Amino acid sequence: MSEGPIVRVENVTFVYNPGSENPTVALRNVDLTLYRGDYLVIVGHNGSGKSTLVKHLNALLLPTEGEVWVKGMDTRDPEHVLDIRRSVGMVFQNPDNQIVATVVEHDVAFGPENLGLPPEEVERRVEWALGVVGMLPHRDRASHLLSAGQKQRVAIAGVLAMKPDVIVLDESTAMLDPVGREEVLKTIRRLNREEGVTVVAVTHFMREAVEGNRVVVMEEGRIVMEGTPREVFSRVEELREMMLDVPQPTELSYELHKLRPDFPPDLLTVEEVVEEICRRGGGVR
Amino acid sequence: MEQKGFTVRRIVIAGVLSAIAILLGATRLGFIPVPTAAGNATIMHVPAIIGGIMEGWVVGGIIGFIFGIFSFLQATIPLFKDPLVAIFPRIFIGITAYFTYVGLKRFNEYVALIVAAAVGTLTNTVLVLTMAVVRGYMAPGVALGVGITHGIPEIIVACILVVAVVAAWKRVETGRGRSKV
Amino acid sequence: MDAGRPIIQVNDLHHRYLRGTPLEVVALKGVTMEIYEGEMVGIIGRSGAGKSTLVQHFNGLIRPRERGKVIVDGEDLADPDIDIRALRQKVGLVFQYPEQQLFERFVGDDIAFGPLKMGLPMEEVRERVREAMEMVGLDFGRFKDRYTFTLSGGEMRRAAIAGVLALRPKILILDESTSGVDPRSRKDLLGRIDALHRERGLTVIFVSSSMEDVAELVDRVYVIDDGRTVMSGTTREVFSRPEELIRYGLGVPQVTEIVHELARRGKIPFTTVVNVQEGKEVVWKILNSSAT
Amino acid sequence: MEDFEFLRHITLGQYLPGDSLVHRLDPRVKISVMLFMTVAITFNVSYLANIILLIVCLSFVLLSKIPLGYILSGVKPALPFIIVLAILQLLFYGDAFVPYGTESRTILRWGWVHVTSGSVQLVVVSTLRFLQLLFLASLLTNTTTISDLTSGMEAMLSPFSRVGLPGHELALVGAIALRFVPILAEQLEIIMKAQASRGADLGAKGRLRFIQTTRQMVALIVPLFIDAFRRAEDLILAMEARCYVGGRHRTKRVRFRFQRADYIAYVLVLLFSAAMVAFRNRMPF
Repeated sequence: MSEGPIVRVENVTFVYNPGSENPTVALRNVDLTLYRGDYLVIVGHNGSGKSTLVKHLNALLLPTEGEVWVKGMDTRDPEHVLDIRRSVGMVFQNPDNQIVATVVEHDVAFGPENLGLPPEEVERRVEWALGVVGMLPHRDRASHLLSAGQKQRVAIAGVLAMKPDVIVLDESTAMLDPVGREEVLKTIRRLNREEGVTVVAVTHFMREAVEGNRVVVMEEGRIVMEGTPREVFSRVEELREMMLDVPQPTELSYELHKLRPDFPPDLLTVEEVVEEICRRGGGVR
Repeated sequence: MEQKGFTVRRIVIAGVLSAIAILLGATRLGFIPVPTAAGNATIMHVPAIIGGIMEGWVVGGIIGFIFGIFSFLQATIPLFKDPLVAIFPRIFIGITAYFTYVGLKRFNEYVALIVAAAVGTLTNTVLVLTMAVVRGYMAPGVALGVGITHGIPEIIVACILVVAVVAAWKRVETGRGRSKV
Repeated sequence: MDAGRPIIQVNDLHHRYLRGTPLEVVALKGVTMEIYEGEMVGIIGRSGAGKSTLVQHFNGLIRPRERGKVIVDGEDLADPDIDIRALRQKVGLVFQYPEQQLFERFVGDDIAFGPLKMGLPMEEVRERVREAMEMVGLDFGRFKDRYTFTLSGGEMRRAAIAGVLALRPKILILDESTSGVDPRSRKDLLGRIDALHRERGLTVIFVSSSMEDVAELVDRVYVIDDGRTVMSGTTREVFSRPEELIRYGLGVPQVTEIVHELARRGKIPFTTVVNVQEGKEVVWKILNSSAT
Repeated sequence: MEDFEFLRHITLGQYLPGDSLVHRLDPRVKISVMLFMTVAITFNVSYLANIILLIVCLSFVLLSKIPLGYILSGVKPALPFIIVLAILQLLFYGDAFVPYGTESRTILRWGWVHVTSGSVQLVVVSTLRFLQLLFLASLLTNTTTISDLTSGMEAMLSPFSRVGLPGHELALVGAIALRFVPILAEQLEIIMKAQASRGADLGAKGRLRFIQTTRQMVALIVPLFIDAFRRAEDLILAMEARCYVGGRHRTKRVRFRFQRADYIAYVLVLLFSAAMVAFRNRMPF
């Protein structure tokens, strides 16, 4: 297996309704490389091109200009479409709208069945995928009776059962309450760290962005920032200008840094901030 | 431009529109009181018309078929507990609507929608009543009476709904209007 | 709290859906609360806790038929003779994803739906639509004749909220109406709601599961879980009990968590902050004390 | 009375859990029995045939251990209508209907009233037929879960795919329809409540009822359809992302296997129905 990038997006421009009266340019000269094991988070406002970009990763959309390569396959080549889609799975925003079958395990089987796998293999994968997302006890329940978080985990299992190399989550936590969101995040973490799945997550919640090893910020169809969460979120002023949020711990540490330059401006989590303050001693009685 | 056969799109659209047809049938919402002795006009066939117009005659036919099966399974009156009355005529609603729409579209989209809705509705009314007469549930005279008192309001309602829905979804700017305010 | 009279009073409210059928679901089993005129109150809880069922009682979409009482602006909602349409005009309810309920071809017509239903003269309707659109930041002249379904998601949501504001309600209920939009629209909406409350004295009931939004917006909070009121108090009081909130499937903002953790480690006496500004002040004191 | 709860009443599968012989039958057998019997019922107009058919259907009900009263309770609201219709048919239809192979004799003629042996037979037979089909339809939906029903349907229809008929696709359409009914019902409830909150008067009264209700209907139907289309767009993407390309290359997990009882039931009902159709014109009365 080559250790090169698993997905390469090269100078991609995408236009909705080209040739019509009002063509909309959704992506402008985007370059992005995804490596095996990455947990890449994409943030940006609606209309910034995030969703359009991730739909290029599994050939749901094809670039108007530029190229997308997945494991050495060009997404524009119709021969490879199925191989690309089984390599790059995708979970969407609304859990209700991506479940096909009425019963949990039938839905998880849908993908493997589409791949034409033998029934025993389908069975094995359904069990494994439901196990990974922690939904095995619910395998024969009707999907519409589950909570939103559980439905979303079933959707993840449905993608996982195709054994993809990459899972893309397109705002998959947007419609969940804090409990559901945590369930899904835990599942994603597990996929990335234990099952070795490469993850691309689009989100509005900066708390979630901290989970990744890389963050990409998009604005008006362009990638405007890219780096580790620490690199990106330390640019507090720029993010504020774009009306994007910054995780609260980072905001706090940045504000403290302004008052006291020796305080680091780029702490990401509650633990980091608490440790930093404690390390410095002091206290108020 | 017309793709043949079952695309994912056609399967899914047929599925969700059938769901609406079932839903309208299972609630009292599918019925509109008409100012005649006949009681209620129904709009349960509207999804089949819209499906036919938007995705072709196959989709329209399937929606009608599924809607028919449900009205058969859930029927509580003898007339619709007969598959030849409940299921068979419904298959044609979306089919006639589609061909009407395609035939007239090149003249005027707006008119095509209205006529297609009317033809689809008429298909339902005429075929159901014909089958009811053939199968002996109704005398021809009674059927004719029901056809007129039901058919006319049903056509009006179907036309309004079909135009409103298709225009809203396709974002066609039907006519040149402005807000009342 | 405020010495004014409660505009909404709920006492030991119970509700079951599909009562008497095999599918019966108990949604409320003892909710008690008082909301005062001109207040901005948060109702929080995990999904399925009963928040929506509760607020749908406030404008008579659901009537109390079992144990418990709901009194809104002096009227007992169990009384079958109250004027329900007048009540609904008084208590504006915005649902989750309100843009999905738009239906008129033109934006202006959709917003005018409520006032027209009230039978107002066109002049008055127009004035109300103009006012409501300005409150949500949609320009009357520019947007009223736009086709509803060509608006952007954020614009559609604002138009939907304007449709409720055009009723000129005394009480505005937002049932998760700020969720699912991007950060820019969210901030914009929260700012406008706050302005409505401060400038027009509107009573606002803000239903949410986002603790950050609640912290930013409301003064007082009720926590609902499993159909019951389980916590209540000022936002600060409620946030000072993080273990309980976690038990109810909620949490506190991260900055609140930081300060609680510092207290737990003995750096400061226990205190509760609700935003980054307050958090900064607390930490600043700690850092300065170490310097000297 | 404004009450939106009725939408929650929509239950498609009126499944009543049980362990009777009928419950345990393979869903494919039950669907086939339903089809065979429906054909037999549809083509038989004689008294004798319909009495035999009614007895057979009744015995199915007894085997299923579903209380007869439960099945009949569904008809109660429609009972007055059924009786009025039967009386109208009996009194006024006269020669409008003559069953095959019989001659219609006038029994009573008095002004508009014209009773013939044909109309008597029509009323009796269509009532019996109604009961037979009611028993069958209730049995199918009361003893089979929705998921078994759809899987059974798909298993029966799939073989048609091999000869170019869209069996699999048809089953999939049915499954999607069933999955979206509860979702759309919930959406409809919200739409209705939102409009009621803005002063809509659902269930208007007065002379202009027709116009008002139609306007009201537009306000409900447009957002309902738009919502359905939006969900459809999501589901299309989700299915494509899960490598769905039609039924041809798919495999299916084995879900059902015929038991001895299944074979026996299938063959018996098939033979019985065929006989009923074959001898339909030779019944003595």
